[in-house]
Amino acid sequence: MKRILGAALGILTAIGGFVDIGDLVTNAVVGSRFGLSLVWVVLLGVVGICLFANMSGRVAAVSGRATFEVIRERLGPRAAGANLVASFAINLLTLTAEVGGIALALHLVSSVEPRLWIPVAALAVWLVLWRTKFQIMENVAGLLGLLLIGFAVALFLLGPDWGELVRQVTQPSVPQSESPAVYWFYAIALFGAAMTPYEVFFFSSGAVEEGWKAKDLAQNRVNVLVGFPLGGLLSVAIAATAAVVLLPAGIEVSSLSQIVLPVAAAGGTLLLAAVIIGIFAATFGAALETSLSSGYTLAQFFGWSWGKFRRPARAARFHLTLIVSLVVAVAVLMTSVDPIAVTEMSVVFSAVALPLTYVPILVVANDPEYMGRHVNGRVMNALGGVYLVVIVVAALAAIPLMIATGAGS
Amino acid sequence: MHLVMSQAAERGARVIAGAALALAGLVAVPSCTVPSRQEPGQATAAVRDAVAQATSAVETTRLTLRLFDDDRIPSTVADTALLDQLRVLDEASTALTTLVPPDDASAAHRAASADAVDGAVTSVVDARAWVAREAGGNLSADGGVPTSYDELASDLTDVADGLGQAYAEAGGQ
Amino acid sequence: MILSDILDAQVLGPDGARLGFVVDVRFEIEIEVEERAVAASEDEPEEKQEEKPGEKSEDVGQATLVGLLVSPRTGGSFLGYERSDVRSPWPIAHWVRWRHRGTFLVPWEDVADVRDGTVRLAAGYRRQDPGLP
Amino acid sequence: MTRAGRSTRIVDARLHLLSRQVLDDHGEPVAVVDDLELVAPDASQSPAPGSPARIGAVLCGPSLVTRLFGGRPPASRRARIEWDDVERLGTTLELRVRADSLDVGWAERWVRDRMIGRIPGGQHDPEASS
Repeated sequence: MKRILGAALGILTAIGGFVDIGDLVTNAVVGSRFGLSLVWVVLLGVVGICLFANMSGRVAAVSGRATFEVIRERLGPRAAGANLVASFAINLLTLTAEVGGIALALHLVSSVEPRLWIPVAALAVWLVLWRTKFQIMENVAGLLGLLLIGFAVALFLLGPDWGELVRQVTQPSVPQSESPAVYWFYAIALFGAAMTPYEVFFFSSGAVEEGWKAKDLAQNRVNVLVGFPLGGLLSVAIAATAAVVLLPAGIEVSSLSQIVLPVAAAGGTLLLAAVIIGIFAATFGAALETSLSSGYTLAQFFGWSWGKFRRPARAARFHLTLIVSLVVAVAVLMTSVDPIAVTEMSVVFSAVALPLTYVPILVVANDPEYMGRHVNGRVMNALGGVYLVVIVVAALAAIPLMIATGAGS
Repeated sequence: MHLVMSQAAERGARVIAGAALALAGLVAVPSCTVPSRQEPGQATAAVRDAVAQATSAVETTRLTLRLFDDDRIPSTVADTALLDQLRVLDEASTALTTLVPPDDASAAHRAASADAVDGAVTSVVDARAWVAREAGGNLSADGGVPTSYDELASDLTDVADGLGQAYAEAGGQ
Repeated sequence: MILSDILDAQVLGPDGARLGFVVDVRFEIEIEVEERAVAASEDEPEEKQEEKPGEKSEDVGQATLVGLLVSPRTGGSFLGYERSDVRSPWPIAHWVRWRHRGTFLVPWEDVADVRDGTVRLAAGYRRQDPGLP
Repeated sequence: MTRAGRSTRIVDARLHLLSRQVLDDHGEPVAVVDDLELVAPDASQSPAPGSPARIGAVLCGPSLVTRLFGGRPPASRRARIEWDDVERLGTTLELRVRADSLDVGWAERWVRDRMIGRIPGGQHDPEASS
């Protein structure tokens, strides 16, 4: 239990990356259209985010510098500014989606129109940001988010043809009903979701919030190795339940209400309730993660005082950023935009943000001025280099594929 | 990447402008509704897409009703799921009504498909009313609401068959 | 004068020849160091081999302008590789270094004029090794 | 047991100073080094090219705008931190004074006094046990 609590930062970070509202639906869409033939992308993404989150956490623990400070320092004001614009846009789009997602989850259990829940959800998020201690926030949101494990339980209860599922995972192919361009669009969307930059912003800043030092590097490893694989597992479980129940029925997922149907079919009301609480906690956690990330990136770029561990008045501009972000999110949602469609836009900004985020992390993790004797080893650098290539290719391919496929429709 | 700082001011501005342009382009990309298409083959493909969407909605409705009848989902979840399907059907129906058929064949496909989708809308509306009544609403048989799950289920089977037929006529398998 | 008047400026030789761009500006900073004995009980024994920030109290004094780093190719640099001995990750380090081959240090005394984004060097200016000690 | 000594360190502005975080004496972030002001040794005037010069102040805030988009801020509008206030130089610049005593802290103070500090709970310490 203590181990799990110690990994709460990693778990919450991963939940925001892998199973936030946009990804909950994307995972189910992928499962209902492609079966498990895209699981390899999730694995690729899990390894990549483990690698770079580990580096960013290590830099934060050893030098006390969070990721966007490092980006600003290494890239200078212009390139870092471009990254800030793109990352901030991703944060804001995702935050908007999450606040809408909380409302959608509440709609499932109450039948009260989501629009009425939106201001309530935003206010609740703000109150947590304003009052709650960082550790309590991450423990509650992280642990309740783990109820999404219900999807994995549902998969076992459904008793699928395991041989067939394994075959889909190990011998991936594009289903006949889908075009390769759409397949690759979803591959990049899944990879981008796994590697989304706000995860490292949140993770490294969280390490500073928790006051990690060089002696806490073991804790960094536990967080990374528990959190992100767990996030990947949840993501695959969601896709698998959709593949087993919805794909054969000819159902294409377009809304949150559809993704819980396989769970109800497998485990009835009790499992359904657990999963809905999990969805609520995951979207709430992702809303916390993205709103904090928007504060962290802006404050770290401009050198403002930041952090939830400070009294709000001692990090005034940081807290003002959080408030403004939430207000903007609510305002956007009030135009009746579909919160889930909003997250698809963020793929475009990833093209700028991904390379400009991960290159500085890799470079600083090698700098003895920051890291002392904790610089990267050879294996880490070799893997990091390979992933940089993958990231750049994915980032460059994202926009053309998105336009060519009409965002996967 | 931004390692070269000589023309950096220019480049930084270009990167930011590029991001803004990308956003503008993205907003212009239509969402997943089916646009009206002009070529005969494309028009028929658009009809197929809309019918596939409607089929997915009807199948979701069948699954939802079955789960509700088995007491596996509460009425709130069933109601939300059905409401979401009405939205999907609305999209499909809009795609069909805004389509300008370029020839007689695609016009016939469109008319048949539009009828099938209309039938689907009626069934899902009925299903929602039935869920509301089962959950303790004030609707009676006089409101024209089907009284039993079996009646609804066979209704939906007919609708699904109709859609399947429209899909096949429009060249789908 | 502010630093950005010099940084990224074009560098001309005494005869008006284009020599490159100012990629960085070097300073010499006086440091007064006061080292205290470290308490014997450290939480990690290996930590003692390292310089620990808390053990030393430094006092930064005057920062004197030493010279300009001029690169013939590009107006800038970065990521902290050039002039340091960090060699990893290899591809990035190698690429940045390759971009900056031919960089030299010009002592500030050898600068004749600074105006409108151009630095003109005095006759008989010196080219020195750009490496950081 | 203490040992005192004097030494010098060579630093390159772009590598070691620019875009580094500035912290006050309590470790609270104040600003980022956006530019440096150069002065003649007697600090009274701008140095002539080729004649001795030193860093007079760290510039923040408005200097970022001009570094991004060109131009230069008028001397009166520069947000300055005196070089004499800098105590330590590492991956950050540490000052020997409090953020609240600096002119560059005005924006933070303005937001604190006019907005964040006025919201109930703005002075609440989140790390307190309650």
